Amino acid sequence: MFKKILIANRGEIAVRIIRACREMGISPIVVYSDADRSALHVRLADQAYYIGASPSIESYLSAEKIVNVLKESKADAVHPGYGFLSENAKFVQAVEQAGIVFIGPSAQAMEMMGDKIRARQLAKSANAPVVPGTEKPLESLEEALKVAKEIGYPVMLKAAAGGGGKGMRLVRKEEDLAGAYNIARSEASAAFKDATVYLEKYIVRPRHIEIQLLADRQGNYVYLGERECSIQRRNQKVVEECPSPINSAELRRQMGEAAIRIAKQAEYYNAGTIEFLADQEHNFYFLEMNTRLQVEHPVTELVTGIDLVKEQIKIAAGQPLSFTQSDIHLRGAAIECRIYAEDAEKNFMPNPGRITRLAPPSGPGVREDSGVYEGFEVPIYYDPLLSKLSVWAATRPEAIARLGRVLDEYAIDGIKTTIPFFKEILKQEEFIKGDLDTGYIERNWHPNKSDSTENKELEHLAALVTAIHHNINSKKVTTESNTTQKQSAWKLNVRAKGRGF
Amino acid sequence: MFKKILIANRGEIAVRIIRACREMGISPIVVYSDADRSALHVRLADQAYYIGASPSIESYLSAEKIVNVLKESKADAVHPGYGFLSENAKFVQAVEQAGIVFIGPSAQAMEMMGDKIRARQLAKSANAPVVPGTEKPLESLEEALKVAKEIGYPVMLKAAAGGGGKGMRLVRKEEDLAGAYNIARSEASAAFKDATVYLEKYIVRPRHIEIQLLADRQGNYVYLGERECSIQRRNQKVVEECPSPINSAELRRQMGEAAIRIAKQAEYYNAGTIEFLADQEHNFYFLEMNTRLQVEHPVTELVTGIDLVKEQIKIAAGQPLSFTQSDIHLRGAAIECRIYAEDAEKNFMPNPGRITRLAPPSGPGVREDSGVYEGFEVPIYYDPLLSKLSVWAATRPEAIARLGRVLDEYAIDGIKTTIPFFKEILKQEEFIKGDLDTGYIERNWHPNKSDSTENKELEHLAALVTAIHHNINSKKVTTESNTTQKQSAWKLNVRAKGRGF
Amino acid sequence: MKLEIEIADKTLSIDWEENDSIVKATIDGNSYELTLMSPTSNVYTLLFNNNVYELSVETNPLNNTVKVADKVFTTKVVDRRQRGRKTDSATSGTQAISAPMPGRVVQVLKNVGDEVKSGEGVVVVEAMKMQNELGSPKNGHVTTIKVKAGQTVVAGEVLAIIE
Amino acid sequence: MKLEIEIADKTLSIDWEENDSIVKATIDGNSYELTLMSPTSNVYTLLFNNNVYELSVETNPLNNTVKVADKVFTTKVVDRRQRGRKTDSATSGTQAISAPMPGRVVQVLKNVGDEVKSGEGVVVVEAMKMQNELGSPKNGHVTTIKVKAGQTVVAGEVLAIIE
Repeated sequence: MFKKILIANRGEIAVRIIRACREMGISPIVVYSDADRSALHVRLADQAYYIGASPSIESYLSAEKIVNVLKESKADAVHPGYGFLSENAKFVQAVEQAGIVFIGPSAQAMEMMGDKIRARQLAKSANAPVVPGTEKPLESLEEALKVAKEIGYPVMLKAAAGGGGKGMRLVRKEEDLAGAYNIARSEASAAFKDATVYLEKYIVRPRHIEIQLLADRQGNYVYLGERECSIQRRNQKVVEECPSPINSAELRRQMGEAAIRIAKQAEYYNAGTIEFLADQEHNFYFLEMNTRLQVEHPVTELVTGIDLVKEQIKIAAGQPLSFTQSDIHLRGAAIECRIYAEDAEKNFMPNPGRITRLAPPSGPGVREDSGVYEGFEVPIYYDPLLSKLSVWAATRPEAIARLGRVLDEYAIDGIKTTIPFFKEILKQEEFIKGDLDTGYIERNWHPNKSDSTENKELEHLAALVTAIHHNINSKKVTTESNTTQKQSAWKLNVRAKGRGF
Repeated sequence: MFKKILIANRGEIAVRIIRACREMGISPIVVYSDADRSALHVRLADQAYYIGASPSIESYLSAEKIVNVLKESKADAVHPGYGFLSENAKFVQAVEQAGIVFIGPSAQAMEMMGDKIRARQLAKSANAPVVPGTEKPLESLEEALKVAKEIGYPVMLKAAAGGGGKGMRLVRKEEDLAGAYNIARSEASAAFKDATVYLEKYIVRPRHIEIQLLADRQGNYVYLGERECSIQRRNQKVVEECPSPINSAELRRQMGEAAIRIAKQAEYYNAGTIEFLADQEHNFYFLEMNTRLQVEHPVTELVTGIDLVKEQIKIAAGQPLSFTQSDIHLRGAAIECRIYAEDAEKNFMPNPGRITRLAPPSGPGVREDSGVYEGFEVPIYYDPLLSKLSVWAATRPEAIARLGRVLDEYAIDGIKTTIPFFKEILKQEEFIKGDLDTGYIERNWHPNKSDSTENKELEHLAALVTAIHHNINSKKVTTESNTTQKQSAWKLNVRAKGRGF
Repeated sequence: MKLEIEIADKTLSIDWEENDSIVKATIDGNSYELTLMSPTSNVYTLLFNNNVYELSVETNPLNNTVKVADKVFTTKVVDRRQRGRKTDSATSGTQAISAPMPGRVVQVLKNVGDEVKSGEGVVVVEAMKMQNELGSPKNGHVTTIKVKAGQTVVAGEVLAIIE
Repeated sequence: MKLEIEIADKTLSIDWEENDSIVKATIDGNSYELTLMSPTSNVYTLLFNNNVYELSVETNPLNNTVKVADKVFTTKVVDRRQRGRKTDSATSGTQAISAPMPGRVVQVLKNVGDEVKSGEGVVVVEAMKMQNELGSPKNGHVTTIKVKAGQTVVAGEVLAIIE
């Protein structure tokens, strides 16, 4: 087994991987940018290497810098997490050329599945159903307009190199295509250094259901049930659950077996996810493969009892899977909420800043995968994901009730988060019935319909607390401003920076 | 189902029950003493009633005050937690006379099983093996000396009304009996208002293994596997696990069936625990029954997936169990550590005080059941249990590795806790092998063998941080002492009290 | 003590005294007696008629955000010393496009002098990997561009002015 | 800046300067250059040779407790202004029994004038439901009893004196 693993990532997923390393007796090593000098992943690691300025392009996206750290730190292996370099086949090649193990698939499999267009072709050849659309990258806006007219609106533009909703745009009408095409290419270029986009038929009220796979280097394949990830904003998942409210054992088997056929075709090893769209009649279509650990992996872990990160590491170390398909049993139901630093009331606008209070929930059936701590300044440069809050319970209704309880317990002050949004979603009849699709938020989230029920007593108490708080703090402020001048420039610097010295 | 449940307890168990209520849509109501005005259970409740001064005898042990609150608050039911009034049959009668549901067994079953001597007789009649000892309360020290001589030393003195290690004393030699007899009676009297003690043969290197039961008011009984609770200090459990490292399916079935025979004999309903001692040959003997929720219930919940508190509430509401014995499956392994405010280096001396930093671990497979928060002043009046930290993993070795990881993450400053003790235990060969017995700590814990390996670098860094910290805070202290005088008496009062206004 | 607090379009006068943890208050003519604790800084636990309320207060430069249960109130202490409020200067023909959150300017789509329609994109700002095209608040033309691509901006910073 | 720190029976002289988060220090003659952050009050994260160290400091009236990894150090800043240290006054024949933790006195087992043997119980103190019988530190007799049953005591409070 490896002695040292370098984690080429940040935030909650870096912390998740650090924890797996600790439990396996492996020394976790991390990298950090300027904005992350005192990030949680740095605090929890054995070693931390500085890799540059805050923008990802100068730090976490720099394959060269990461490879240099791999060599300097004498790491045995690198775990890429998700995002950043996790689906960069050239990075895999550079790592392997340096004699270091990449915890993920082969560069070939990654390249094949990472190119959405080749992946479609491969899925077809594996006899898996696919969504109608372009078979090759769009050469021009003119071509996009032509293809869209052929398959009919609505259509979806997607980055060929993409994932995570970056470079994706839904286009409902012909006149919107030009603007969307430009933005999608610009985002794709910024996120993946590759502006190539393609186009697909947009399925009406589709559910996003994906199959989690594990495959070892010996050619053993298992599927670990599905995840329903239909609740999305900006084509990015915000709530995920396992199992899907619609999935019967038979549908699960059909999707699982199709997923394994696709993965086998690519000679894939590592954890991997085959994403499907399912229409209202429960027909399903191959969407894409994610050749890496998925953000929402905790719900699968909670329901199957299998630790996906540890399995990734064992597979990378050459160990065969220690279980077969018949050993995999789903128990109960798990739901994950992605706690983003976003103002859901204002179209999920990013809301970076300092976390002045952080009190996560605990107790039975709660799992918190966080990348932040109280006092941390959430940087403007990266994904707004602060933490993943997951619950498990014996049944879906109990899991929903539990999620309501834990969201009520969760206190974050200083920045806006998606917590109030989740509380609202949980009360909606469609969610409770499991009647989900990727248009759920657009259809059901009406933030401006503010809660207008007046509560005189709460108003009075809020006003009273404001007065008492003001009374305490106006004194404090006065005395502080008197004394600050006596303090050293060094101390002022600390104060100004907030974090760090 | 009930609308309102009053929780006649405090600390982590009150919080645990509040959470179950929330998830069932029941309004949780609590009681508090002076020392608990801003305790976590108060903060999380819908309503909180003041019941008196800090010593339990004037608040949490006052059946009269609790019954008055039950009436005033119009609660439908009362959950007693563990300890305090949870095994007080007179309280059960008073509650039921007020037309309110007691979430627990009948007063008769409680009385029968609560009296350790009658419980022994009942176990015998249920054809369950028992430990040799007195069949009736000891009348005098002289009788104790006589009986002890008959069954042979070592012997164990136990409070007839007791539980949780209070009023228990191990006596190895005749000359120690007199002192132990007096202390046991005094503790029993203080804890249970009943000084009666009895005496049993002390089994050499016994394991403490207990069976969790659920029984409804319709007469359905199931057992939910066992818990190994052999690691004890002062005869009180500190580490518990499910399953036991020694338990085979066959031994589990034998113990489970014996436990159900005993419970049936008492016409018991509610969650309940039958405690057994197992000797080195895996013979087992009935020890006592706990007619209430057990501190260590989380490990059973983690392994069976059944929520014991919710089941208790459903049973009390008259619902039959929704599952039978064949539906109960154990998955993986769970271990719980009781995080006590105690200095394990100094014979587990209680260590109450203010928690200046509290950073519990999270991530996969962790469950934290805490009754405290950062800034809370842990009172001197109650049990030193701050929090229960539990882990789950697919196998016992993985659970041990995970526990090591989470204990390393856990930061508590301001008071001493048992965390360093647990870290040490986990590294011991006997623990890893599962070679446990109730003398484990006495045999394996040598606190004064301090870690004398010198680490110059850590010393230097600790000294440097001391210097830098001093440099910042000496300035702060100066400015604070200058400004304090300007502040109101009210503010000073806040400062003096720390918590509360 | 006495203060006036603005909350939910009302101004409430509050007159209160504290004694240990007991607070007696008259709020908008209603009497309250309650127990008040502060378990942690900026958090207040109130017991009133045996009901538990936990409120957190965030103080911003202009006002406070008070959270209680699922409600969020914006509150403000009325400053008696302030001589007559400044009314928002009627911006007549001139309107600014400002950054709704901290971020980096990715692209400036217009030049000074360009005509723009209401809603037409002027500046694209990126924060946390999300690009936001900020549109003109009105029909008019661009009189000032204050930023360029690559620049970091803070929340509320003026990026361009449309006349 | 310069300070002397007592740690692990040694006194280390520390000479350091800070510049943003970079600290250059000479500790007991060894040179260090490291990055130092304080993610939260009383907690310091150090990066030295790319190794991560997280230290927490608790300041007590007499000294500091510094935790790092599984080590706990007791440290003390040497106060140059202190004119010659007080040596612990040799307690000769007189020894005190003091409370090892905060709690309540449950029972006083001896009276003034009683003879006691070393280890023989004098006072029983209860904290957190645990009774601790506090024994005499020596053979002698009880000269003073300072507490009575039911009384609350703080950590370190003298309960009785044995001569």
